[in-house]
Amino acid sequence: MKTGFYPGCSMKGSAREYSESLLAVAAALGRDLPEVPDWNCCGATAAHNLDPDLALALPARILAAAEKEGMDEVLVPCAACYSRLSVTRHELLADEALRRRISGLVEADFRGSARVLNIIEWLAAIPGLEGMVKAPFARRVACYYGCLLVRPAGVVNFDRPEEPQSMDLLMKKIGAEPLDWAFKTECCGAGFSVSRTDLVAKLSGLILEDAVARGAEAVIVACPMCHLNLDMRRPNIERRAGKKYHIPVIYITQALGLAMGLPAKKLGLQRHKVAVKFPAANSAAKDI
Amino acid sequence: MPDFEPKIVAFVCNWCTYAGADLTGTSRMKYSPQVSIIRFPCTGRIDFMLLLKAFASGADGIIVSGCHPNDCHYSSGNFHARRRWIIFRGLLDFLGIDVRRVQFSWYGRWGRSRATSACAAWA
Amino acid sequence: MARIGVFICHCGENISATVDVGKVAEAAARIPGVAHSVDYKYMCSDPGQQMVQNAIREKNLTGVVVAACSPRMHEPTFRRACAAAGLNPFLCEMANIREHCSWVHEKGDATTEKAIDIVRTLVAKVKKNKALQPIKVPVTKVAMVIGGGIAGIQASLDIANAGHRVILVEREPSIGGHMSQLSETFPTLDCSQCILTPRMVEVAQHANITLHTYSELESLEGFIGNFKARIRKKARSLDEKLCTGCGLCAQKCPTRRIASEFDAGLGLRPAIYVPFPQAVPNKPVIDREHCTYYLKGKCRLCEKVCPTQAIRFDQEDEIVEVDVGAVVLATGFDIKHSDFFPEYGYGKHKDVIDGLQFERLASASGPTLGEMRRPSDGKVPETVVFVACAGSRDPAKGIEYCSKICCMYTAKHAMLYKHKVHHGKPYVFYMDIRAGGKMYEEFVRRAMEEDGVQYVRGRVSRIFERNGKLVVKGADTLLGARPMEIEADMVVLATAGVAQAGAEELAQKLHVSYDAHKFYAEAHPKLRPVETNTAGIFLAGACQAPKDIPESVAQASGAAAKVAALFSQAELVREPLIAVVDRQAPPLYSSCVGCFLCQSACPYQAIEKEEIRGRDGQLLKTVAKVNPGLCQGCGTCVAFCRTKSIDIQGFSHEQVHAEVLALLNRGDRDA
Amino acid sequence: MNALREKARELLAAKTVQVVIGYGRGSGGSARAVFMRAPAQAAELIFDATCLQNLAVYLMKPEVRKLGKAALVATPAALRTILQLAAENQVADNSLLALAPVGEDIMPLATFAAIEAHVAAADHDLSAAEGAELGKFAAMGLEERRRFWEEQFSRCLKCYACRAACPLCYCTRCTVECNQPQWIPVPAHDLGNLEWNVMRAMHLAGRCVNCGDCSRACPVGIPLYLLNQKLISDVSSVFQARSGMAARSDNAMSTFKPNDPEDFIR
Repeated sequence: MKTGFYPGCSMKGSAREYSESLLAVAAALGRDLPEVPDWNCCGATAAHNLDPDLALALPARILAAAEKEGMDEVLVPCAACYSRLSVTRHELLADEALRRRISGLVEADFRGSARVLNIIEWLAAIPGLEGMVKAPFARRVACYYGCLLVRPAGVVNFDRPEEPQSMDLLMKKIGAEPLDWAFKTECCGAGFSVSRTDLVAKLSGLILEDAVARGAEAVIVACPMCHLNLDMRRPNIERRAGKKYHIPVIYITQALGLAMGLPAKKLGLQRHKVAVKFPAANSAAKDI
Repeated sequence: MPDFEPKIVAFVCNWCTYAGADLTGTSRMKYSPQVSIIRFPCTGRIDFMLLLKAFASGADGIIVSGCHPNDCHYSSGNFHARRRWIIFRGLLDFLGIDVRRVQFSWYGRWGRSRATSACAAWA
Repeated sequence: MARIGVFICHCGENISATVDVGKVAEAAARIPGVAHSVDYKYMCSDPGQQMVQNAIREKNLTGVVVAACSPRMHEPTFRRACAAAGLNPFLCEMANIREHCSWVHEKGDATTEKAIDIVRTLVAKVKKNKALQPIKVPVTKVAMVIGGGIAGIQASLDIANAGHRVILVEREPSIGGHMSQLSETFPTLDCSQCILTPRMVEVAQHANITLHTYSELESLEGFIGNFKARIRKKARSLDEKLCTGCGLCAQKCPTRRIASEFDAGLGLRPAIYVPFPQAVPNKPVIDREHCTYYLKGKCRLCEKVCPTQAIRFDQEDEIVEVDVGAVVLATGFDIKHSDFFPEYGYGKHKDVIDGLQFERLASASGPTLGEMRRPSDGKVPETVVFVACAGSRDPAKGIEYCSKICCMYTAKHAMLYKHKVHHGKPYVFYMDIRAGGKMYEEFVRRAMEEDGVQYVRGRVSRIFERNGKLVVKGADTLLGARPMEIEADMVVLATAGVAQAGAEELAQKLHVSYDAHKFYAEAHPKLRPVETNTAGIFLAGACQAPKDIPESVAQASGAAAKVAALFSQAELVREPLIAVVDRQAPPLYSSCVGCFLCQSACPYQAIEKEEIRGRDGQLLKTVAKVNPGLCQGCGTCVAFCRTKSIDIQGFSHEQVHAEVLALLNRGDRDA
Repeated sequence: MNALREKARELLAAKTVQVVIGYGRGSGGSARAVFMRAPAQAAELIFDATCLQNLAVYLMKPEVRKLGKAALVATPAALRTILQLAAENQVADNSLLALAPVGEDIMPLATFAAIEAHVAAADHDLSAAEGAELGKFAAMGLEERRRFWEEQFSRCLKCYACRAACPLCYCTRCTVECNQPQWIPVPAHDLGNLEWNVMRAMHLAGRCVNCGDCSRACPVGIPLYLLNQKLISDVSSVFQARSGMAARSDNAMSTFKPNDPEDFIR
């Protein structure tokens, strides 16, 4: 079973720590993740606003390259890229004429043989994860799935779209205590981060407010966009809410890395806007 | 052979298609007089031997039509018929008989376009 | 030698306008076997029919072909005319030269030729027709009604009042169904028990009705008029004759904390219980899953206190066999419960309840004796949100249909809430209000205007608990989809109406078809709503699709009328256009080789096995036999049988073979 | 071969069966069916590459049935035939004993369950060669196929040897003998031959177990097996149904699935 890795633009840019922690964890698990050769941007939200064919062609070219490389599945850690690739694969497999036309556009034969995996599917498929835990991540955490990871249900059909559990189960495996909270799949403001930062401040603010109110010590995310809004936009959130939120926001791969005892530096924790500090009481991860 | 007139026999079920043909009549839609209808209680009753006999007796084209799946008055006659048609068509094609000479269809209404296109398809 | 009469109709000028009827008559006269061929302006008129009858008598015709309109139009007319003249009606055929010829082709030789073709085809067919007698099937004039809700009760009363015996089978300990759980009913706010219990008592006291409660149908064999039903009377652990219904046992029973099904899980009941005060029969039942005696062999307190020693711990289930002539299915519906909705917390929040639970809260015989108190802490809810279309009209949840009654009972719920909590603030989230019945729209309008129910057009996206309040997140699409959050004390979900549990198994026992949602399939949605495709089995009420009480009662009376019509004749008369397996003299006895592959082709299970035994009783052959009561004449088996041993009267092998040859202008004999 | 003879002698001596149907040496090195009634006759039994005939055909002949319980030397095709006959209520369980040659020794199969287990172990689909031959036809043009079969059927004598050889053509009154109406023309002209061969193939659809005896029996050497194999491959590829695999199985042609393909229906 050959698993390819599609980083996407954010993993090489604003979400470098997500990629660093992923590769560190993969190395520790003895899993190599060869990148899809000559990969291109997945089009994210921009493409399908401009041109539906473009929105299908970009992901089709990526998947065709992965198939040519003999990859049976492609790990796509970023939720937006994951959504674009899986929607494209779904639509092209459903319509033979469309598949032929798009393959023609990108001059590569897309067959759809490579499955598209998100980070949770990939981690959940790794046996004996509990065994790798050296320092249990004993924290109360709010697992935040965001809006793309589990929707649209018909295409992605990976977890319960309204009330997902998969990330909670993973966190339980590494010793964390996932909280039952109400904003698991509420929108963080996503692409409005630049154009309507006020909206992001409000929406992400509501998410943090509920997480803090329920006693969460950290918010766990699996999407660079959510991380950016909840972490980097923290000043805007605090200014709008008129109060401080110290709750750190970390990727699931970082939490896993910490639980596996990997050094914080290799997990890129130092790159976060909101310092990854936990109250002195339970001290698994000291002030970094 | 412009003046060649194909003789087409239509084996139809009494419920959807025969009533459909009646409806085509009441709405005065026109179609070629080369098409004649034989009534059966259900497509389930249409025996492949009859289609064979029709060809052997000089029919140039055959239309077999009945109710849409799930609309059958007897609930499953058309499903059984469909299964037989799949195998019978495969055999005719294997024997070199042009399967376009036998048109199978679910007719809610026997529209003029359907009947004439059937003849056209034959020609 | 056949003596066929051909009668060509002008149909005014509908036929003669494009078909040269004279020429057709001449051509028909030349067909071998035709003894009389004439055309007339209006064949279906009295003089026209007279012509046919006179010709039959004068020329003692052996068959008649009327070349006119579609058989679907006047076949019965001419067959009756022939019968009156002494010719077996099934020796008369219609040649459709109007809808299939004169109306659809231009005037010209080709059209006349085609008319002649059609006549020749039907003449060839009629030569092969056989005289047939209608099938007579005896009818057992006893009806079985399955399901004791309002539909089952109404059907039973109507059939019984028509003078026929009825056996009413109800799965629960008492009849009454969901209607007995309701507080008041729309649109008149009648108290549900007040209008239902008299009917329940009437059923119990009706001489013609035998009531089997706490019983289920075990099996049903046979066919219309001749069903044999086996009913399993589940053991009540009680001798019903001795029990006076005093209720002492229920009061004394120590095991009291069992969730009451009647109270939709909100109230509690003891192990030996009567579901509700007005239960009919008012006899308790021991719940063997919770009764201490059955679990640990101790207690038996009810036995001690019972004044008439009616308790029977060792009572077994009993199978009752009855012959019935018709069955009415009135098994009703159920509703989805709050644990079905992830976005509303999968049933975690105690104060998110469904419609039936709200009915119990509002009902005087309910767990809160009619006071509006929420299940979690018994407080009076100040703000209540009613969510319409919870599950219904939602393809993603697999329930794409509208459950029809929720708009009305939601308005009723909001109104009842306001009548009991005057300062309360009810909100209703809805998509569209469907109030199509008599006085329905006015009822909903009254809830909005007089009772101040706040109707918000929009969906509720999520409900979650936040410091003691239920936060209902929704949007008001009439105000530009403005998101809104309501901090509610209680939420009532108007959940989707679904089929009863066990509906599918019951349908399979009766060979009744059902749809993807397990609702029973009516024979024709518009023209035969209370019949099923299985002859002799009728439908009433919500088991066919969610519907309100007036419609259920109307359907029940409709089904009862169908049963009464069925029972009105001594024998059932049916068209003899059914399949028959050939029989021959010994030693062959039948060309059927007994492969029985035809059995799976028959949608009506009408093909049975018949053992042919010699005089010494030794089994010679097992061959197929068609049950005339069940066969509906589709002919699927006929086209399937390899040896052509099974044939269908009216469309026999010989008839259709003759038609094909005649249509293609080849004589019969040209092999 | 001697394991077979030993078994036959033992069965006949112990009267567990009244007749052993097997292969004996025929004229010119061929094998022919033999019916052993006495233990001594068992010595004549042979089993080698020439034993191809599907002996299950004799299970349906009244003359053989009169002899009582039979043991049958059963090739895989014969075993499939027994199961198909069982599925069509023609033979009852435990009414026969199948002797399946496995390499040198003999596997006695007394019940349908045993036969099913034995049959399930081997692969009974069309062989690659048979598939390739069908493929050759598919590749041919329509006209080429029509000429091929027209020439083949022109040689048909309507002698119905194929019907006599086929174990599944056991109908007491075959439709060919029906003259009211005359379904199949009696003379051996082109149209009559076509109607007969199409009817024979269609009546075996979903039933034929591909034993090949019809082709072997045809005096004019028409490749009838092609017609049956075509229908076997259609029935298995379109309906995923295989005849002769189970004693209790629905016939592919008298049952249906709601989602049978209907791309050709308008």
